[in-house]
Amino acid sequence: MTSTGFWFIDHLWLVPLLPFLGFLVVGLFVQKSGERPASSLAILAIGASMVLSWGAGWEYFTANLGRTLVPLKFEWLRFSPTLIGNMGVLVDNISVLLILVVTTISFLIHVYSQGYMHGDPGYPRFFACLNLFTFSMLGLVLSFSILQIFIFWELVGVSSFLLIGFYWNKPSAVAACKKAFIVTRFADLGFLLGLLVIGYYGKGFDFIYLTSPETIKNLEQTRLPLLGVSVLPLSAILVYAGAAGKSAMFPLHIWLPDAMEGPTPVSALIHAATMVVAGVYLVARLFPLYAATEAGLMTVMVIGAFTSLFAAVIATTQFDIKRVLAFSTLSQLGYMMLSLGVATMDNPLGFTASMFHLTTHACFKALLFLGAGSVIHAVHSNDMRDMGGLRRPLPITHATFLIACLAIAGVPPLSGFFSKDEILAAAWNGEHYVVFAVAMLVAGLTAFYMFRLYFMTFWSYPKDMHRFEHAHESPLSMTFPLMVLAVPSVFLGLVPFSHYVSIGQLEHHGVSIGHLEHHGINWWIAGPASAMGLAGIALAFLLYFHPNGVPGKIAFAFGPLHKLVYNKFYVDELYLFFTKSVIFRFISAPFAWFDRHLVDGSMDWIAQTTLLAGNKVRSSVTGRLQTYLFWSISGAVILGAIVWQIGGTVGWTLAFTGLGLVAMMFIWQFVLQLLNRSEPLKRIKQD
Amino acid sequence: MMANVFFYILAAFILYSALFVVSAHNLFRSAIGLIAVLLGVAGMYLLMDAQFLSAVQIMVYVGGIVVLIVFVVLLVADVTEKTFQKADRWRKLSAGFVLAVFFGITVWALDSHSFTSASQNAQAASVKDYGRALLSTEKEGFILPFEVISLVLVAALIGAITIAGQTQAPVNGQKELP
Amino acid sequence: MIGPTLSQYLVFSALLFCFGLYGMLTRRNLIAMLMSVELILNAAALNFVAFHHFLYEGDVGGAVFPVFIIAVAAAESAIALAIIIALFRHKNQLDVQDADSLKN
Amino acid sequence: MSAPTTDTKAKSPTYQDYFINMGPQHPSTHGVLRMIVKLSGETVLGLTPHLGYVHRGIEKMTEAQTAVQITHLTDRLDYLSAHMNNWAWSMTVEQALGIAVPERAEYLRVIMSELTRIASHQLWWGVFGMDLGAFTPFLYGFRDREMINDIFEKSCGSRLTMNYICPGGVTQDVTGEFEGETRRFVEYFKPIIEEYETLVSGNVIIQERTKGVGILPADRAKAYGCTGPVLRASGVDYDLRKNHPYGVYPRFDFRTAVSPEGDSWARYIVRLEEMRQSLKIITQALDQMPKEGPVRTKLPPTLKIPKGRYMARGETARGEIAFFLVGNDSPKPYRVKIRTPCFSNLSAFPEIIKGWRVADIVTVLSTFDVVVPDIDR
Amino acid sequence: MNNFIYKTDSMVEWLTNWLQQHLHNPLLVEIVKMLVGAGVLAGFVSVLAMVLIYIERKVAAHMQQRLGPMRVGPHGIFQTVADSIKLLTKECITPQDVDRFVFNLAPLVCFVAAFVSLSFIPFAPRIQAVNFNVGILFILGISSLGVFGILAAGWASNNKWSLLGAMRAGAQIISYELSAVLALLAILIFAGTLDFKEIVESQRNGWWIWRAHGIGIVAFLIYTIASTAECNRTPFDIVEGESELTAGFHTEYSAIKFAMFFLAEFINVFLVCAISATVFFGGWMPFHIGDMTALNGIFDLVPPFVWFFGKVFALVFVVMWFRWTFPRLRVDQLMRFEWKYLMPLALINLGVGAVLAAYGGFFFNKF
Repeated sequence: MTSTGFWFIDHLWLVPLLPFLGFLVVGLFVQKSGERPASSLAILAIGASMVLSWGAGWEYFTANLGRTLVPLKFEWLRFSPTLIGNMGVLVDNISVLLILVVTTISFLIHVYSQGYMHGDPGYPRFFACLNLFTFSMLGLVLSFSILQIFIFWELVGVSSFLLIGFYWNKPSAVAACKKAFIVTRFADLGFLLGLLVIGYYGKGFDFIYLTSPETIKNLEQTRLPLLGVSVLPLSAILVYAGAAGKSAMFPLHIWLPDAMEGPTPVSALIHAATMVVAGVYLVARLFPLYAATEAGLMTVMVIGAFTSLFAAVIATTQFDIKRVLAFSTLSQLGYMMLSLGVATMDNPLGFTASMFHLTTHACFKALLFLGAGSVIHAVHSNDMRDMGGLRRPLPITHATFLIACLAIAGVPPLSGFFSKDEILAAAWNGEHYVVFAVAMLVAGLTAFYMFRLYFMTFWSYPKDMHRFEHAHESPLSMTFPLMVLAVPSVFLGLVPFSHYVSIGQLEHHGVSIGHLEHHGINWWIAGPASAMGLAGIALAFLLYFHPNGVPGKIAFAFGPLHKLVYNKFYVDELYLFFTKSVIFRFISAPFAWFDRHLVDGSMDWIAQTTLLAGNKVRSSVTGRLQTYLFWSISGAVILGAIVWQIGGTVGWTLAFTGLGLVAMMFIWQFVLQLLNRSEPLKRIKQD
Repeated sequence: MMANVFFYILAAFILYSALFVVSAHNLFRSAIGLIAVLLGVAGMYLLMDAQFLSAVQIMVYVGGIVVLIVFVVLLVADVTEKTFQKADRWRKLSAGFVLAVFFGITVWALDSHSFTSASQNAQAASVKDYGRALLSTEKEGFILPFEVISLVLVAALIGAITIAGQTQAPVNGQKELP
Repeated sequence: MIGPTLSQYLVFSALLFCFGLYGMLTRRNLIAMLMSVELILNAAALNFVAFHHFLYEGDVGGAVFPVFIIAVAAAESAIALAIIIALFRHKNQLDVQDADSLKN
Repeated sequence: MSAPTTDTKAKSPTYQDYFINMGPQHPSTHGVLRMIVKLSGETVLGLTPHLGYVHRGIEKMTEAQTAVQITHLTDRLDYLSAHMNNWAWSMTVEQALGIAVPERAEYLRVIMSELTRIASHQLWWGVFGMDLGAFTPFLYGFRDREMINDIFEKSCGSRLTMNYICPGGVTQDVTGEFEGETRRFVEYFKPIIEEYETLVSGNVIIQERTKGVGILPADRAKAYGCTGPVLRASGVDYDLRKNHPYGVYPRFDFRTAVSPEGDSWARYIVRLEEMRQSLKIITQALDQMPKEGPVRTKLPPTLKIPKGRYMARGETARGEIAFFLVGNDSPKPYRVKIRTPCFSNLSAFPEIIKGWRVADIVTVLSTFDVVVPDIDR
Repeated sequence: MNNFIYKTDSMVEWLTNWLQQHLHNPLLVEIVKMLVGAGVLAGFVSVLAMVLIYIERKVAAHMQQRLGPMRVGPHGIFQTVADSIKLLTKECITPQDVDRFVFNLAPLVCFVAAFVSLSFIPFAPRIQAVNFNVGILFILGISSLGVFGILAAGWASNNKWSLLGAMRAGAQIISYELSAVLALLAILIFAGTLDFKEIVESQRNGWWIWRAHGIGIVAFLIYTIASTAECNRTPFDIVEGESELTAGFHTEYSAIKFAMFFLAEFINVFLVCAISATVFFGGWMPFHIGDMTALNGIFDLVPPFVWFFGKVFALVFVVMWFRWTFPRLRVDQLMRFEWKYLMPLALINLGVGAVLAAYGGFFFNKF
């Protein structure tokens, strides 16, 4: 362990460990002792972890800014003398940022869950799983090597699986968690391949080593022996597959909307604020590697931009409140990816913008989800068509929700405005004008669907009077996190973010921090963006503030298109079709036939032959001790005779006598069996 | 001379008792025969200057194992083999024949081998020698088998208790008397 | 004084061994078979002692083995009797010919 | 009662059922009592007492005897409580005929009864020791009982079946030595009880054998109609001498020995305490007894029992004895029903013995202190 | 002390010479010698048993404030003789459905086991029928054969009470034998031998009960309790338990067969007390106190066999004292006592003894 001289940073390994202990204690020992001990312990663990991480953050951002610290490092696996898998704690600006985000949001969501999950039979299990997730996520963030990150990556997947399938007796939840697991596993396969490729050719797993220019140069020059492709773009894209899976980028996005089957705090924590940004984080972590290859960056950018637009379009048509938010998350994640994609080593504004947006998004999206949870808690329904006019029964929720909506829509003084503006600026600066246009469009769409959601839920008029009458404000444990989260949603944009977060090891690339700073707002970009946002809000106001037939009419007018969008472009169905009709029918079925008829068949044949033979032979096996004993003794006698005097006349005589004797006994036994045959049959009949 | 006489008397006694063991229809009588055999064998040990073995034989075998067997004989209801079908004559004859052949081979083998004594005029083993041999960790020592045997015994005892100890506790008023 | 020779002992123990085996083969009661096993074990132990006495008197190994045999016999009979009792509880009889649940 | 079958094979195929006959000839049944015991190993699964081996038909015999003659029969019920039996019968007859009893006779009755009680308990104490395997207490008990028997022999000429208390008083006055001897006995016996305690009560084995063994709960005891020390050892404070006093018992200061546990040990200490209390009563009775006076009311030559139903009860050493007499204006009773304590006490026995060992049958039966002729009548 | 060693050797020598002169056949001489030895021992046994029975009666009587046998001979001395004659001449009743062979064998087994065991006891220097280097082990082994006699008697009687008694006997004797052996082993570790003669010799300078650092006292107590149980004496006489099982295993026996059981029981009492006296109290060794030669010399004047029998009868008296004082334990209490208290105690005692012997250098047989 190398001491950095800073207490909190030195003890940063405690940050993931505490939630893990919490998980162990809550999961193993307080399962039966009610709600209060479980939630208290879990919150205690995560709270302590949060305090530690804030301490570390303070230490880092005041004293060590821009440095990469390794407070803990040990050798875990030695594949070969040169290829060593290390584990440890890596501290640089993005990991510190992420642990701040993760612990804080996680803590708030723990507090929120206390109220939200009240009365649920799986209450302690829920908190145990939340703790496990927090542990995994923090471990992921603090990972020192790509191997370690992979381990925590999978742990995150497992805890996500557990939490999505929390209502395990609900078939849709089970299906959702399976889907999430399978899709992310599938993506992780790419990650695994990528990391193996990197590790094999780069001869190391440590991030610091991998992102150093020497290694990147080395990787660039290496070519795969078989395909003749350069290792770098291939590994970058493979690793990006994993990141895309976790961050639900376009072809692998299908699990995220379904994952909303889990409890709402889970959606807020995992599928909005933390886990899904793991992909973004991974790309950011390996950014120098991506920056070195055009193909990698292009992939990140294009897929990000497409996902962002694609999800935003879908979100405009959905009615499930959580689904809208889920697609919104998709869209925003695409935004972040896009931002990473437009950044380069020379022009790393996109990187900072991505991280900035990640942070602000974590705040307001968590706030949105928690608000949605509060709404669901109040009306016991997910469907926006059942809601309406909820601003009066849920004043706090309404206020915080509005703040979040404004933030995500990019209305000027709020946090979303700044981060989004930075992304747009980055795209503009990177001269990716198409992407810039797409991002602009998405900004407008975002504002539109968010306010569609907001108006349908809180304004309009109550459609379901029964639910409306029973709706009431959530308890303090739920509204408190809302209020807390509303504060950064408003003010986070004012933080000079780029001062704190930028690409690590800048010195290597000869870029001074000063270049990066996003001085003020470029109103040529920010103005239209804000205008787009306001336009979206206005459109939503027109269509949804008062209930009218216009949305229906529009939907009718665009008939097939609306249907296409409403059904999420039939991506799920495509997958299903592909797996069922193509893979199952044309690949699996022949294999199955072969397996059943040729492989199994041969075994069956052998078994049947043996059975037949056995049936013939088994009459000599009486199951009686003394018979066996007799045979063994007879055999011993014969062997004894033969071994003793292999050549002598006497020996042979004796041996043959014994052999004859055995033969006689065998025949006798056989005859006996033949005579007694009816008896076992009778017994079988009796049984 | 004396020893020879004793040997033949003992041998006859043991063999007669052994016959008793294997042929008596009453298990209890078999057990008596077994005791006689064991005592006779203890006598043979004495003839061969193995007093300690003789004492152990009587103490453990007669005093422990056979009493255990007798206990079980008393515990299980059918002491006599009356209820059993008689072991069929074929079985007996064939067994007798095989064993006769076996015995013939053994005797012939013994006869055709001349034993030469490795050490002459040595002292008979005393109890101390046994102790040293059993607990010695040297090359000639038997500490490992000794420990293994101890373990086996413990395991056997625990096993026996678990197997045999699963008895239904008598319940008050389980079944009314006639 | 002319004592019995080694061969006498060996032949005698062989005979005892055969008696034991005969009991094993012909007795139908499990306890009786157990007793026959004891005969066999005794014959073996007798051989050990005889060899020890006549051939390797200085070496105590041959004399130690009967001790082991006795210990093993104790363990064996304890287990066997426990099984017998369990079997008797289960089947209410001890005929080894009927204890053929493993048949076929 | 149908003949019990002990054929285990026919009835129950399981090998655990093991029936043995305890009695009719058995050292610890104190008479010809037969108990069929069902065992599993040494544990008692069930027990059925079979009675009638000394059945003499006393209740029927009474119908051919006069009231005074019947007194002789009552001696033969519980031969260790002969005086008390006599007394209870005499009270029945006195109730029927309205006979008053002289004062001195009342005191004599009390003294004799209490002496009998002590003698009975002494014998029981010895036998109890013997039942538990200690032979020595038996002889100690008999040593001391001898003195009481001597007193009886001198006062009424007989040692076991005294026939001393009769309708109208007692048969004859005691000799002059009586009071002195009785006082001497009381003085002698007081420390002897402590000796009994040291000899038997303090013994760990005795306590192990009796404490917690054969617990008879108070409600079961009442349900079965148990009386006497057996009932009082279950914590029921019921003594006829206190609760429904007869004779001159109200004039004495004594305590009912009660112990709440209901186990064999409780029955043991209750009896020891009763001996102490009896000594106390005897001392008081000797002090209060008129030195002179008639001991028997003059009775008509033939006692015709008037038509009607009469009943009297008395507390014997084993519990409550009751005589129920139906008269029909003739010298011989129409019907006499005797409620004997041992019969009721024994009826509780099969229930509480279940689950205990063979040796506990002996212990518990011994502490029940049954006298078989009293059961069989 | 050597003055008082009785010259049994010379007697044996004389007998051998005489026999050799008259018989000429060495085999026959050996056999006759054996028979003579057996006869002497048998005579000793019968006299011993009678004496013990007489003592028991008298002890019992005086403990129970009575006189005991007083009629036959002075103080009833010949009462036992008369009883034996009665027992030997009575009709031998064999119930109808018993297993005759086993029924008749059982008392013999009991008797022979007790009788044979007696031959290992050193009554005085060189007065010992057989000397083995593992004598004590032999005694323990052979006396455990007596269990078998009891089991056989109980089973063969075809009486349920007898069988119950026999089962109790088996369980009890096997259990208590463990404690007895363990208690003896604790001392044998100190003595360093299994030979009775050497055990006695090892106590030349003091008896083991004093010298074994307290181990001896504990072992003696354990052995006394366990051996009392092994002899089926009160408070461990549940085998006979006359108030429970009428008479236990010998319910169906009468006359001489009963007498054999009876005899065996008394010889067993004598035997365990003799072992106890030998192992704990130095056998025939006189009482010596360290260096007090004068006192020791006075003690040496007492003949060894007087020492031996004095010790044995003192112990026998203690056993009888138990019998006439204690009630009987219940069978489960009996087993609990053995397995939960006595045997662990004996094991601990043995362990402590072993440690003491190993680190205290207590092998006194090296003189």
